[in-house]
Amino acid sequence: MTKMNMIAALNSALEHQLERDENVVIFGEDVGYFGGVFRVTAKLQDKFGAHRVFDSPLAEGGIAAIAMGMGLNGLRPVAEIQFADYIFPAYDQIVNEIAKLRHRSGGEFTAPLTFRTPAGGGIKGGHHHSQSPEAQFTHTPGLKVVYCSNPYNAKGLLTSAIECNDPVIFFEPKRCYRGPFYGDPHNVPTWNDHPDGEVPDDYYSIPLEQARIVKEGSACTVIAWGAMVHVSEQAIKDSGIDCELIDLQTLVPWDRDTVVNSVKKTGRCVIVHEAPKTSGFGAEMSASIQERCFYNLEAPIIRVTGWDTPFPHTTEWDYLPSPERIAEAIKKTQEE
Amino acid sequence: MTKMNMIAALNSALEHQLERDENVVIFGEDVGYFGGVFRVTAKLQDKFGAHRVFDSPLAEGGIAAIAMGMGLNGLRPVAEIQFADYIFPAYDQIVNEIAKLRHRSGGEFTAPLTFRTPAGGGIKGGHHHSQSPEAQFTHTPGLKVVYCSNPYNAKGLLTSAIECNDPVIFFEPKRCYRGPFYGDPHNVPTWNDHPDGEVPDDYYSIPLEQARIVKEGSACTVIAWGAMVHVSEQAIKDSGIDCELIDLQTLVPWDRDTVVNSVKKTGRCVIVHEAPKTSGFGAEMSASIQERCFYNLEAPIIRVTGWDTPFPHTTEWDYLPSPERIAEAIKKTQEE
Amino acid sequence: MTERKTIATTPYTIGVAPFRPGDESSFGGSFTEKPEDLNRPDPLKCDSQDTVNHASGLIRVMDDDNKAKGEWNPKLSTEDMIQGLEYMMRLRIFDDRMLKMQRTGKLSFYMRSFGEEAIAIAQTMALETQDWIFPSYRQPGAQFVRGRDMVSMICHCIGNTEDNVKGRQMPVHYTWKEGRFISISSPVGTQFSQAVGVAMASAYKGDDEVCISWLGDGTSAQGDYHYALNFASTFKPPVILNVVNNQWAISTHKNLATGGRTFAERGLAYDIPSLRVDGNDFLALYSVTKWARERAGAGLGPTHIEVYTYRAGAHSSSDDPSAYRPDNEFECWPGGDPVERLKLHLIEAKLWDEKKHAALEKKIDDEVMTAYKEACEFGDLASGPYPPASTIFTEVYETVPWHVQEQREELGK
Amino acid sequence: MTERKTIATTPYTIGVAPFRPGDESSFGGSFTEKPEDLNRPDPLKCDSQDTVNHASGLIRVMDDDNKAKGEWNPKLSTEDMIQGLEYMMRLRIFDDRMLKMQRTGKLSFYMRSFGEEAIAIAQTMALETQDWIFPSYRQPGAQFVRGRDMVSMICHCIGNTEDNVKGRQMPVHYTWKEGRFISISSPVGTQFSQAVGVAMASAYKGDDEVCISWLGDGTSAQGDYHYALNFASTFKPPVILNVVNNQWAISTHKNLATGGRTFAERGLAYDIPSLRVDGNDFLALYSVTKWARERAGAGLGPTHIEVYTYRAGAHSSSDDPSAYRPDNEFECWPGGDPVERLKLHLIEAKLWDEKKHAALEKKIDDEVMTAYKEACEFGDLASGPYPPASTIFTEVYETVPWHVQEQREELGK
Ligand SMILES: Cc1ncc(C[n+]2csc(CCOP(=O)(O)OP(=O)(O)O)c2C)c(N)n1
Ligand SMILES: Cc1ncc(C[n+]2csc(CCOP(=O)(O)OP(=O)(O)O)c2C)c(N)n1
Ligand SMILES: [Mg+2]
Ligand SMILES: [Mg+2]
Repeated sequence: MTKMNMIAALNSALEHQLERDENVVIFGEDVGYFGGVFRVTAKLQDKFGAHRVFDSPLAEGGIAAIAMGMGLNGLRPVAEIQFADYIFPAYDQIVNEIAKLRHRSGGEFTAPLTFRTPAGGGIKGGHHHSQSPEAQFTHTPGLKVVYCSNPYNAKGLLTSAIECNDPVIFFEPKRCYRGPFYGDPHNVPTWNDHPDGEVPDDYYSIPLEQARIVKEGSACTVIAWGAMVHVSEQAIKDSGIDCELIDLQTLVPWDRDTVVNSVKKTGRCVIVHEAPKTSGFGAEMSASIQERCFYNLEAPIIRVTGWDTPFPHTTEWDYLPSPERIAEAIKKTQEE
Repeated sequence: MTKMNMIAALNSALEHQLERDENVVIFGEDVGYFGGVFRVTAKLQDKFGAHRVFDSPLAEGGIAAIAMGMGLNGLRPVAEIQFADYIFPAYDQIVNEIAKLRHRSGGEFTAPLTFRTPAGGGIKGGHHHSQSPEAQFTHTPGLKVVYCSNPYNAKGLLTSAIECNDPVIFFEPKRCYRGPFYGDPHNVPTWNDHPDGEVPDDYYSIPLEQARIVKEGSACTVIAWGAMVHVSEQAIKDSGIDCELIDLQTLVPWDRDTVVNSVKKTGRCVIVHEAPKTSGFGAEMSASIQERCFYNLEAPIIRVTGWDTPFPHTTEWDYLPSPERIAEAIKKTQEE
Repeated sequence: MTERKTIATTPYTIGVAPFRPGDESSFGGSFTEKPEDLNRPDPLKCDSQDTVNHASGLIRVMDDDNKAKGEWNPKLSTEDMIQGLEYMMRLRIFDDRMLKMQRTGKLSFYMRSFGEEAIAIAQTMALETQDWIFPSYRQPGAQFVRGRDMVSMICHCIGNTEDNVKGRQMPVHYTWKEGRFISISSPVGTQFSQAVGVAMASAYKGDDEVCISWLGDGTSAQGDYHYALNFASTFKPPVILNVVNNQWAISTHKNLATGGRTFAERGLAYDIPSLRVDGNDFLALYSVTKWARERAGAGLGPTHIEVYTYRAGAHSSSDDPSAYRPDNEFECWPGGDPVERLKLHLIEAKLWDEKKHAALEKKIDDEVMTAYKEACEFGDLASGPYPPASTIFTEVYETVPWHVQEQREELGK
Repeated sequence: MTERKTIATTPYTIGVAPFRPGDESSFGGSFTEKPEDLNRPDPLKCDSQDTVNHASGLIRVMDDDNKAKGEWNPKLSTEDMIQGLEYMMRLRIFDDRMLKMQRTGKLSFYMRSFGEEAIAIAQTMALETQDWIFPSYRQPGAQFVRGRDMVSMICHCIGNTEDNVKGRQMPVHYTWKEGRFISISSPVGTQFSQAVGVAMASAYKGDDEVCISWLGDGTSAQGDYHYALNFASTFKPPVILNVVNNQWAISTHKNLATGGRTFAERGLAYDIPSLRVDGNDFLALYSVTKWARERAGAGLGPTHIEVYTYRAGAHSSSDDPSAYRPDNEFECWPGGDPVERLKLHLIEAKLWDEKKHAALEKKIDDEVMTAYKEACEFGDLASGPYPPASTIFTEVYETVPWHVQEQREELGK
């Protein structure tokens, strides 16, 4: 066990994979010599050589394409997209090509690969360094979608993502790279004092179909992923209501049993995400839960999300779901 | 009034716009000399000249980019994406650039433009000539998303889309170009015998925030768009249940009052779309209706959709929502 | 290099096809470029600047009199040439049969290689069997070279129970791992940049494998074209990147799709050796591909090739080109018919004759018919059987996840 | 043209920066290319093939002795040169002040044009006032030329109540319609292809307007670069497309990002006249841009320009280049410092002196400080006031739709 922040934990997962499987290669913009603008790949080129960890040209579409080519010819590429906002030039390669390769070739070809990408707000990144585009990948069959929230699950989930024989889009909440985020920009804790900052040095993995119950409770189920897990934790504390908090971890395929059992138990549900509300993954969760738990629901399922607007710069704290907004939603579920 | 199929109706809308506004220009792959692979722009180059209706290089990303450039410099481009499946190379330009231009420039620049694109299945198009990617645009603030279903609304809605000062993604159900589709591939009616095949020759428009009540009813609200409107109509007939059928027409922003009032009245709701279920626009509709109508709902809202798989070729009739599947869902809402 | 024709220069330039329906097509009879024009640089010493003339000129071997000439003459064995001729004849006969099947409702759709038969066939023959083929929809011919069974190909096109793609994709979207023929996808151009990754993986593993890919003149406008060239330029893996310039992208003539000079020249600025070759000249195609293979195999990286040809048929079974070009235009194409040219070359060298040709044609035709009938036993489009509906749900992921399983149960098939 | 340095050729080639921390940088003192090397073709008669040498060479005007020489000498008036010098000094002083503000927490982020001041300034001065500027984040200097008030620029960078972008975008993402300076967006390269559309619209309306755009050496790997070149090649609208090759894309040296030769040469195969120019030579930049403007204004279409320069500072306030390159590398750059070079040129021509220079520097410094203080009156990052939260919800659409309105009410601000 070592105290690690999320960057170190991700780096450790990558290092283990490079050691264990010689078919793992890592590339992306600035990930080689420099070790990535967020330093997640730091020192890996030194340790494993420039043929295994290298800088790529500045072209996300090209990065995705060569990843697919490598994947179908036996490698297991792990590509970094520098910011999730910049994954869209690769969108065609991901949704039309990579996602469908196994199916369209009758199982003859597969592309086991992982795209890691820092996502989400809270770093004054404005329109294009703050988006959380997970929903835009959950609609495409063939992709798995993962969103880590702390050093411990970051390492375990990334390990599983790389080992998975399906393509995985792996989101990292950049606001939580160095510490959890409780919704207060002036409170900047580190992972040092957080139990999930204790990370085994050794190899381990966390299955991709498992949600994590962060805290058990009986009055309301709160479902979140990424940085919003911590904000929701704070909100639950603030609300004084005995909520069950679920960190979804894997969005596709999500953990049906954990979620459905919880909502059946509590009868109430709040879903929290950073991305805009309309067609965010909260919509899918809400619709699915409603289909499965209709007769258990005591109150409307509420979504607390980013607004249906571009992500702002100066006023980002008015955009991101705050502990107050979440707590209010929780209280609202208790009204009837 | 003239009998028109959807192709003729769209062509008529384009012709009126070219006549009324000299800033309207039309381009895309094969739309100029040839008039489009589906003939929607037939004869327009002849009538208006090659500077107003022209063939573009085969690059959807470039098409979107020049459309934005033209839009912000005073033109009103209408670009065709040959199949909706091929809009993804343009995805970055659309969601990161075009959608955010007005907001990010403090209102100084805007890009009034329309992307028309044939979408949906039923023509044995397999993975990449059948997709219906509307949901992937509804998550992006700044875009309006429209889906026509018949010649009359195709013309009226396209007129509004072109005149709109916001960017519009305009989906055309290609299976319905020449006739309505009732879910039976062996029954190939034309628009000739359909009331919505009666189209005024003159200019008219249909506002973008209006849904259309295709048929009033009291037992269940069925919401659909595109080709699924007709399949749902058939399903309602087959079910023998007095449903209210709503053709959503505009998905963003959707017509809250029409939808909410209907579900409040019927207490039951089925949503039908072709795209995969997970994170389809049905999820948003279901979540939103649940939030707004929770205390009126007598049964779970059911989604009848394409499966969470790539769109198949040989077995497409097992993929597309069929009248049977929809009728069964309607019946299920009546069970309690 | 031919001049671009335009119809307007204001407000902006609009290109136009050289000829439109009603016009008399004419390309001046024969190519101005001759087989002797261009030298063959040493593939192991050549760099991009040594190919400047090869990128703007036209590499030919068979002259207008069908004799093989010049440094690029690959001096193929008679056996190989007859083999190549047979593959091309087979592809043409196969295509014609399939198109007929489509016309009679036995297939949903079809795309022929008509007029372009030499390309995938000569190029694949110039490669090693371990090399990867990453085709667009216009190179199914490579499969004949690699020995794929026609029954299996037809089953795919029908989408019946023996289709190895399991009815999931449209006809002509072949996949054949055994032959290292990578699954064809409809979005154009995507394979071109992926091919660079395939080649990088081969190099990474230390295998002597090359990857070859193709895209069309129209498709070269896609970002994937630039990604392919620039990633190949950066990492120099063993990849052969071909632009098949057949003049047309559906109805869009290349004059409307770029103001550029030759497509081959684009490779030079990326420091990739770049060649332009007569795509209807079997021997020239074989020769340039061998040259590129030699470079790639020696660790010298990519070659960019423009294959200069003409799309003799309709774009696909959904297309009717008489709406946008003169009907007989292919007959005027200076490159002629690739099958006919190789045939005449062999006949003039007294290695072949009309009788043998007719006999071979008949034999192939019978084989195709036999294969067709055999394939139909596994189902035809009109009456089935088809792959079961359960194939919708499998192989989306390695294992079927719960939500897909639920949906399968909902369908109940 | 400098050779590409690589560290490995197997399994694939991996480029490397010429120098890394710890190395002694050295670029051989001065450019081997001289101002007299290249002729200035008649802009109204020149086609792409007449620029082959200009695309591989380097257009210079100021020689190593700071004298203006050769055919490309624009023979600028003293007034214009001093004006140019002043703009460049202003940009540098402004940048330094803003970076200090960022360091003391007054701005969230900043990006300087350090070492590249000549580019947007000389190029914008060579244009007409009705021309469109479509910048990346490294060309804010164009705003000085067009007369934008510094207070307004600083208000944007702070994101305070007078920010015309209303606090919505990060600092340096200027927009200024009055100055025909189009909104800057973070995704790199997207503006390059959009600029072609802007130019097509100008042409369509029959207006004598040109659009100029820039992207970086790194960014030229994006699909948008190819779209821009190919659409410009096809439609030939009045657009000037610049690749600013400042050697670096954050930590990635151009040797790692392409194996290509010069960036300018890429334009030739698209049949676009292409020039390579010393980006630290104010006079040369002015001259090539005038040349391109003349062509565009005459309806002759696009010009492609590689601006050869060096990113003297960190990529942005978030970057520390000492991790990936030697600290003093800029000092060895053969192109020198663009501000210093124009200053020395003027001094040697006896049109300027150190005293005047110091006085001007002082004057600008005061103006910047005054502007800065004035801007802070509308709010600073630390203490506000900021644009109201309601600005989140407006201008997403032309009118606020019901769902956004509901959300605004939910926020209650
Ligand atoms: C991304 C994408 N856009 C559009 C299409 C539709 N389409 C299919 S083939 C084609 C023309 C391709 O022309 P070219 O590249 O010259 O190849 P050719 O058909 O001549 O072999 C088009 C536009 C597509 N398949 N994919
Ligand atoms: C599409 C996209 N991908 C990645 C980034 C992150 N990024 C910002 S600037 C930059 C480097 C750009 O280098 P270059 O084009 O050479 O321009 P320079 O900074 O040198 O002016 C990168 C990778 C981005 N902004 N947009
Ligand atoms: Mg073609
Ligand atoms: Mg740079």
